[in-house]
Amino acid sequence: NLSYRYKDFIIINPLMRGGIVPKSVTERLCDEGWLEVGYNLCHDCIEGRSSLITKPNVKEFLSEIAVFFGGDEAEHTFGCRAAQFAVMKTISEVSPDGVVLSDPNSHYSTNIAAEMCGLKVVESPHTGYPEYKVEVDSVIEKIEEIGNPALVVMTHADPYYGNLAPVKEIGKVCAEKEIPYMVNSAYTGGVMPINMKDLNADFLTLSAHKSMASIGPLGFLVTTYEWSRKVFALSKSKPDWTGRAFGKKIPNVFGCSIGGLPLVCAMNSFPYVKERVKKWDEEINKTNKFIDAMEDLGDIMLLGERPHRHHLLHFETPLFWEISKKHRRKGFFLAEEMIKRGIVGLHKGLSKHIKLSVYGLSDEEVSKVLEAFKEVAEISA
Amino acid sequence: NLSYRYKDFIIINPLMRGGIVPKSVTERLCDEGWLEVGYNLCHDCIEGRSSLITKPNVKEFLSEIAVFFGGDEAEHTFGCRAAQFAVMKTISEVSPDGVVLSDPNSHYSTNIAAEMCGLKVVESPHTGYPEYKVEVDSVIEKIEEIGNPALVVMTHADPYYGNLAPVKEIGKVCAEKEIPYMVNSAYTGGVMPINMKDLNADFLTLSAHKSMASIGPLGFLVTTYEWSRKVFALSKSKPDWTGRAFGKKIPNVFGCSIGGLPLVCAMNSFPYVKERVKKWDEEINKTNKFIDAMEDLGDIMLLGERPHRHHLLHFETPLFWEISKKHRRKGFFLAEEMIKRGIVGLHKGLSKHIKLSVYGLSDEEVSKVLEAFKEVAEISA
Amino acid sequence: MMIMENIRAHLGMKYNLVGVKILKEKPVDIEKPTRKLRYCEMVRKAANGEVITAEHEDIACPNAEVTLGFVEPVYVDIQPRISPAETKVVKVGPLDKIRDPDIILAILNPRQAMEVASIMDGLEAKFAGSMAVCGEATAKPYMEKKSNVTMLCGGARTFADFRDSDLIVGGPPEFFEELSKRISALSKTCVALCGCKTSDLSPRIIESFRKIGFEKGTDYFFGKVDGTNVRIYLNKDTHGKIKYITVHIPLRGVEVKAKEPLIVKKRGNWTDVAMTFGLGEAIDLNTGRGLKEAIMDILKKVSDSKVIAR
Ligand SMILES: Cc1ncc(COP(=O)(O)O)c(C=O)c1O
Ligand SMILES: Cc1ncc(COP(=O)(O)O)c(C=O)c1O
Repeated sequence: NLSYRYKDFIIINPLMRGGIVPKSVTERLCDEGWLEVGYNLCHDCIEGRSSLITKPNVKEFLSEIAVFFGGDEAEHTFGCRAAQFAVMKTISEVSPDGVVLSDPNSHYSTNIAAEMCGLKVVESPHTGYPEYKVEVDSVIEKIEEIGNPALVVMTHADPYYGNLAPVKEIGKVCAEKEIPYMVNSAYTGGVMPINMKDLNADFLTLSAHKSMASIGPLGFLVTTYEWSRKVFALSKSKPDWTGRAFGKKIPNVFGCSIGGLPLVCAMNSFPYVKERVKKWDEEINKTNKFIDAMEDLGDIMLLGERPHRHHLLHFETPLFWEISKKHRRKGFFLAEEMIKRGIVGLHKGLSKHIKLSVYGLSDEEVSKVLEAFKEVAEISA
Repeated sequence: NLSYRYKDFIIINPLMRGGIVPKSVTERLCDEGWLEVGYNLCHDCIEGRSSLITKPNVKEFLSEIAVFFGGDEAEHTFGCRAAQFAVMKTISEVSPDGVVLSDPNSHYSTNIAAEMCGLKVVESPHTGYPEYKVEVDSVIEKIEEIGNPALVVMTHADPYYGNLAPVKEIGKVCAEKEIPYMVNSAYTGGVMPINMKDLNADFLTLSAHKSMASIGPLGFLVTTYEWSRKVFALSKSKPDWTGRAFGKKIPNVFGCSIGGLPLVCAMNSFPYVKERVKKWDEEINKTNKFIDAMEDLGDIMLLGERPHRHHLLHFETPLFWEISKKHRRKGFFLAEEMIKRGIVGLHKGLSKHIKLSVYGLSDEEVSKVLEAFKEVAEISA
Repeated sequence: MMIMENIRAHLGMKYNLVGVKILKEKPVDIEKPTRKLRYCEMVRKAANGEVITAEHEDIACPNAEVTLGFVEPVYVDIQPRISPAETKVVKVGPLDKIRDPDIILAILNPRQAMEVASIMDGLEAKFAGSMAVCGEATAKPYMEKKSNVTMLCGGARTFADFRDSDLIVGGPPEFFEELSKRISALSKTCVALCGCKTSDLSPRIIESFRKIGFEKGTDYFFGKVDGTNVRIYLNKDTHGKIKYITVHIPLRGVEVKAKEPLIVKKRGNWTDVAMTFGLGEAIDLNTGRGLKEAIMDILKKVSDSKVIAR
């Protein structure tokens, strides 16, 4: 069955909260007919690369993206993972046997991108249970131990605990040591203010469907003029017989990254994204209040740093684990009970730990979520 | 301005005709709320890779795709270009300094994928003006000259002239010589019947937004059990400190290729695609009639083989070139005059040559297109 | 200012271009630096985005006071320098924040300088390894209205944190405007059916054909001779080297009976009449010599053939 199962549900999956598309945008895309055809952006492509299209103005949009994040140049990619791949690819060419130093809370896409490019990942430690923080000193120590990593990667907000890494401090160190520095902002770019110049970052990787209120797959790679020539280098290949050339294509983004409906969507959502980023403090306040309320329910505790500085919340929930042991549906009961209450987003099968987010939810919706958890917590009784 | 400019136009861009989404599908996606959130497929993801999701049943869909094209296993990718990349990546690991033998009419994405993986492309010749055919003998000669290419690539229908390559004959040779063989079916898979076993192909690369009636970016790579273990090999990386492993992820498709709305769309369109493929002969008849009618307009001639066996048409049009020389809008007049008549899809700025397609257009629409060309041809008078 | 973006993007520059203004009168309201600075330090900060306005008393380096024209030299002359010494204020900042700069400075590495030199058909350099940022990169171009390259000086590398690989090209705005213009010209688009080049035919060959009235199609040439459509295709050998030239006449709806060396081929309701020559036999592609004659010869052969309407 192909029907969408969760229409009008409250979504609390932290993966998804930053990627909720404004209703006005989905309506516009549907009404105007943007879904009519696959290559919907190619009607007015003159130069042979989607990032150079001016009708609609993709080219200008990408410079706006670059400016908004404090960088010089941006290209759209097939998601943050493809942006990270482009960076790793570039690094693997500059330093063929280089070592990538990453924080230990990286998303798998960072490690897979490195693996795709034959780069080895070495991790700095975190502080362990219950905060799992990445501390400046331990990163610096690791940088010194490695000698000269080919690249330093910080996962701005990590996907395990929602901790913010010390991206500015590490950036300063990398700048001094002239080590290329990538900040993976898949979980932050589009929800909180970021300026990559302030961070001394050479590469900023972003996810439109994760944190920029867009459908996917779509991401962005923002970089500086110093690196753009390398990472966005144009094709040099020339097959022998025809002698054709593909001089506008960028191999690191597959020649042209198509864009299609996701790109149109992200362009439509961007004004909304720019506004919402200004309200990050309010979101963080709401989030910290929510944490307290959750912990008031009983045997529940937030992991990761506190006060919490990101919307991803990871709770340990012995309270629900106890219920699950006696429940007919075992570990599945929690997600299922929430779904019964119109709330979707808990990982199915897990009850010891839950990850969720109330980013962008109204006070009323947050109350509903809390109320639902409360009801489920009482199932045991 | 972000509005869609071509709603209710007749699209004749050959790139787009196979990617027109059935109205019932776009309506469904919009009505059900599939555009609500970026990671819309991840609600019921248990195993951590979109191709393993069973609600909706992506997993089953991918096996259906494999079966439909006569292969054993399929993964979805970020477009045909990413499928080709996965193949080239695999080949570059099996034969690090290998040479790829390609037909000379390949799409740039083939060459870029090879470039990304450090593979050199050598081309077999075509027959030149006016047919530009790829002949079996010249490919075989080249295979022998190279010795043992690491991969042979045939572009099933080429994007320049719409010629069909002798994919079956070459497949036989490759099978005999045990050379890995990829057929790039971006322009054919989803419009005409294809069975990769009949072609002796090891890899079939497909584009959902190009020829499978879907929004994009989305493609598929279909392969055999012999190759699937290599090309869809699971991640082996293990960062040193955490010792995490990403064992369900497939590096060659970025770990997980997300899917998102394009995949939901392709799944919805698939029953329609399966049906329309059966009507390929009718489409080809219509196309050849259209060619004659175009040539009746005056100094216009189809390039590529005849009778034509694919819907992409490339005409040389001295007729329009002559008009353009005296026209205020120069080379732009042709595309613009067609747009005035509700027909979009000619490359802007070109009038010596045009590429178009009437695939999937009703007789009435085809007449409208012809009528429009006729009117424009009379502008000189 | 698009110049800066354009140049930085093309060269892959880490730093901003620095605009320098030499003012002979002190503007009202200037924001002075909090401590004394060397001019090279100021430039380095400007390259990183700061705007700095300094009077004589804010300059920490005695040589720069002279080279920038705050004061005349006292005992021996120092060169290069801005003279007469009428400077009251020096303002530096990223180029997009300095209106009408007198001098522009680009901090480059050798590869970037090489590219500038190649785009501008050469760069002149006169440097002595002292008073470099203030004298060689600023005062000299200011006085001579010409660009100069400097490899910096000990002061700049020690006190202003310039890296070993840094050098500076200084010049008047006109120099950088021209550079930007030439860069834009480099990246002009090629209109083609896919945004890609479809052949490797050289401009010279294309020009030879144009001279005899043939226009390039995709990878062939088309034109009319005495009202008949003629196409010319340059055949390659199996290794991609142009070896032959085919003159091709497509005729619609007729039958043709022609003798060797003409080749007649049916293609649907088209009949192609063609003849292929080895290059060098009668035609020189680069000069176009013999081309017209060959075409006329074939056309004559065709018209001598039997053409039967269908
Ligand atoms: C930190 C981080 N990086 C990267 C990604 C992947 O982003 P995308 O889907 O755009 O490739 C995620 C998504 O969960 C993430 O949390
Ligand atoms: C032959 C061929 N291969 C590949 C592609 C690219 O397909 P995708 O956009 O799915 O990467 C095209 C698109 O024009 C094509 O014609």
